[in-house]
Amino acid sequence: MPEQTGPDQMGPDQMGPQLVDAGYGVGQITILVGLNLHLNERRIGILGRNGSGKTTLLRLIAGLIAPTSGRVWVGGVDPSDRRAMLREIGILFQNPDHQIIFPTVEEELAFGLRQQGRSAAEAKAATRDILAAEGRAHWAKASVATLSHGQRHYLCLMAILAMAPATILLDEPFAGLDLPTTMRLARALEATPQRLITITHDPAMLAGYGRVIWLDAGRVRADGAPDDVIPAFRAEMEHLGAADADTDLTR
Amino acid sequence: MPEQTGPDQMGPDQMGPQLVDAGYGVGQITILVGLNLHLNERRIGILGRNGSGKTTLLRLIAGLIAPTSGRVWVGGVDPSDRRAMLREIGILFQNPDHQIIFPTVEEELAFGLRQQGRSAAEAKAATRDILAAEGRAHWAKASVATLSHGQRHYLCLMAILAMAPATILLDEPFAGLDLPTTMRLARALEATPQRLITITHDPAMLAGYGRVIWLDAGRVRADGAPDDVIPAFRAEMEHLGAADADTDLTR
Amino acid sequence: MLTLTSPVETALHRWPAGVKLAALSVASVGVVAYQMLIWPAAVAVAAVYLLQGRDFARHGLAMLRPLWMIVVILALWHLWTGAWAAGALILARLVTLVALANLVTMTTRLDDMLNLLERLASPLARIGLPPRTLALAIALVIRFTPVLLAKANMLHLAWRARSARRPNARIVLPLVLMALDDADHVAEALRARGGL
Amino acid sequence: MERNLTHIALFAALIAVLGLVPQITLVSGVPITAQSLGVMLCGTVLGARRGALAVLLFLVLVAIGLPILSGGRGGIGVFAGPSAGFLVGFPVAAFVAGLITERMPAPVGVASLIGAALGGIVVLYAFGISGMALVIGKTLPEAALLVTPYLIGDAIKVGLAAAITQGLARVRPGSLLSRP
Ligand SMILES: Nc1ncnc2c1ncn2[C@@H]1O[C@H](COP(=O)(O)OP(=O)(O)OP(=O)(O)O)[C@@H](O)[C@H]1O
Ligand SMILES: Nc1ncnc2c1ncn2[C@@H]1O[C@H](COP(=O)(O)OP(=O)(O)OP(=O)(O)O)[C@@H](O)[C@H]1O
Ligand SMILES: O=C(O)CCCC[C@@H]1SC[C@@H]2NC(=O)N[C@@H]21
Ligand SMILES: [Mg+2]
Ligand SMILES: [Mg+2]
Repeated sequence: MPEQTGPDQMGPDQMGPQLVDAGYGVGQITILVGLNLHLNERRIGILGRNGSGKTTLLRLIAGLIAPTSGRVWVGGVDPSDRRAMLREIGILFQNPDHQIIFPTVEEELAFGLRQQGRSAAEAKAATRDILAAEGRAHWAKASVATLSHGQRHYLCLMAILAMAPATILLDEPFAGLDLPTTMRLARALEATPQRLITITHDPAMLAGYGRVIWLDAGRVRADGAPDDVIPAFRAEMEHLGAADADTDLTR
Repeated sequence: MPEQTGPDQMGPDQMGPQLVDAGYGVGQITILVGLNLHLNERRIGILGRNGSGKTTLLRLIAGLIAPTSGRVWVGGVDPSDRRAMLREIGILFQNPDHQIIFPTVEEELAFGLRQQGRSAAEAKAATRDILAAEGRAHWAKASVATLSHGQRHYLCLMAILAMAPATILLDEPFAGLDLPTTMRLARALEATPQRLITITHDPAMLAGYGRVIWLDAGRVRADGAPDDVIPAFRAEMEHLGAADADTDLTR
Repeated sequence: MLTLTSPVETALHRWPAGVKLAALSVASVGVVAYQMLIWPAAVAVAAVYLLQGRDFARHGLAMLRPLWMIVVILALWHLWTGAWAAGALILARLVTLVALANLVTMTTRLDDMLNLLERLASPLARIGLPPRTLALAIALVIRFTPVLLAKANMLHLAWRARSARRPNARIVLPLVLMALDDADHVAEALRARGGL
Repeated sequence: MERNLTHIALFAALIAVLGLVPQITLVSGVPITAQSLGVMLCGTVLGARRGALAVLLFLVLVAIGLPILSGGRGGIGVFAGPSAGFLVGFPVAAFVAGLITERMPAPVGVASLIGAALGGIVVLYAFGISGMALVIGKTLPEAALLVTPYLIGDAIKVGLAAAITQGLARVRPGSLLSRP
């Protein structure tokens, strides 16, 4: 576990997600094994191959699935207490279609705010402000089905940021977004005071991060400062990419 | 229109998709306007912002939607002739969930082959070969719902490549794939003799392409050799990304 | 989704939904219990429709159109058996009751209906159904209906992208699976944002 | 909990969507509709309790004025019309279909076939015939005569419901809430 101090670490009152010996499996298949992670840094990146268990780890942290062995806490809250978790954690799903619940942009944005206990009028006003701030006021009444893939992805991000949870889990936040949107969003994310835990296939995205975890077949393969983990990860990926078939795949 | 010769251009017998004054709209909204494109090069890239109409253009070319004005042909075939179109065109959807029909990997792969007139036994054998060649023989009976996002995306690509149509339309083929898989796939795609028309947000992917089209709000903003189009595109995107809100957005 | 509320604004639109529903219940029970009320009620209902203007009355008539066949059949039946008076009463009762109920539907906006429903259902909170859950359930149905259609279209598109034939029976199971997967995803999305 | 809710809402929506399959109205004033297939599926896939709740939710939406019955009908008036008995019987039919699918110690295809037939035909017709007899002032045998034409279609729907339920059990057993 990296023991750092400095601007990247939040105070001890801002404890992040904690996994103790946590594992997850479905039937005979084990997907995650024996994870011991104290995720207290402000910026944490997660790298790993397709199917290595990154999304599953995020769902575990968000309390959307329960560990089949070991335990998970978030800021001292048990993840099965969904209401309390709202303050603690927000998650951006990998596939926007899996995240969007309501038929119009406005309803989608307002829902999370209502869940946090704000009144309908407040939620509506906040929704309008968010859209206006992003130059997308004309989206309010739009049907989500008519938005393009990237536009839907962006909507999901706005919905999470609006709820301002202490930790934000991002599952490939920039996949499918165009360059200007990516740049703006990266700036916005950089500026957020909250803890970010970001899954990506692009190590370059993790510049300025305090910690990087490399998942491999459901286990932690490396965990530490970006300068240590990323070069090793890159080298291995390029080595694998140069070979001709996935003889290494077990799943 | 770029008039090139050389290894990048196929013979005249291999005419690609042709759009004549083609447009597409839904109700009051126009999504594509007055496109005149002869897509004959072997490698064509399409760039553009979120919502610029890239996916809609691909669907038009694939004959999945009909133009609301103008005409579209593919290799001399009218896209409404579905049988002939199967030989001409295959499309990789942007979202794997929009492409996958069947519950298991095997059924999904076999479907297209059966539709091309192969027998059930042939399709089954071919499916097994494809999976084995990719080192993923153990996927055959797997339920698609248990695959990770990247794995599903990869499955979709295999399904299209197996059908070997003359032109393959790729809507962000590498989004969500890990580096080794991307590298292998890029090599495999580079080697395919077929025409590829690729949508991407990452201009670097278009190295070695013969032609790049930049779509902007449903119109062709630039069309030509990569060395001409990509720098201009990049400059504009970075310029937009530096500004603070999407004041330029009309949709 | 469009509703069956009449776009022609009438005074009845401004009545509280609860009052209209109570009046409907009383009137319906009365007409069913006392035969002699049938004709006066029929005349009264017709008058109410006509008083709201021509457009509204025509809209009301359109809402009764699904009944025309049974009305004709019943009429013929009673003409044939000779029990004319009894037949007329039965027909008048059927049409009056339906028209009366339609009147409430046509003059009550969805919002007002939902508010009334929420109040009527509030006692259910004690057996584990809070009004918010019911409201969310209704919102979800309204969401799923177009989404199911869109998914069916999407699946159709996916099929056509790789097949020259029209979708056959094999597509039914994938459609159901897709819908169920969607329900799972929405369930997870709900949990991710605070759950029920 | 959330999963129960979304599945109930989904199946209510499924009944609504099946209402878009073109209907044919017979002389009895009751349409031949694919919606009764939706009711059977509610029971055989979701099970008794959730299935009945899904159908109830659908009926609530009908009552508050959404045009989701076949032919774009809805509102309170349909509960006074000739098909009122069927509408009232819908949730009971789903409940019975679900109960049999859940409890019958037989392969899921068989259990759901019998469940759909008993719930979606026997129970539903008992309600439908009684309702019609009341509304149009006829005797039960007379009303029963009027609903016989629906039997052929409903037999097909029973077969479909069982096939779909069995298919689900094969490829995604976790989704079959009636047989956990
Ligand atoms: N319900 C399930 N049953 C069986 N296996 C599953 C199930 N869910 C996930 N898996 C498997 O667990 C592994 C991890 O999946 P996960 O979605 O966490 O991968 P990931 O690291 O997010 O991959 P990607 O980069 O492609 O998104 C995959 O191999 C997947 O096939
Ligand atoms: N059915 C529809 N009704 C109204 N507008 C639509 C519809 N379908 C697409 N659009 C709009 O058309 C535009 C183009 O959509 P399209 O999916 O082609 O974009 P794209 O270039 O592929 O974007 P992305 O990079 O995000 O995938 C978008 O602004 C979208 O909102
Ligand atoms: O739409 C309505 O008003 C209710 C329709 C009830 C139709 C019943 S269900 C059983 C039988 N089978 C049919 O196809 N129609 C009737
Ligand atoms: Mg993932
Ligand atoms: Mg797109």
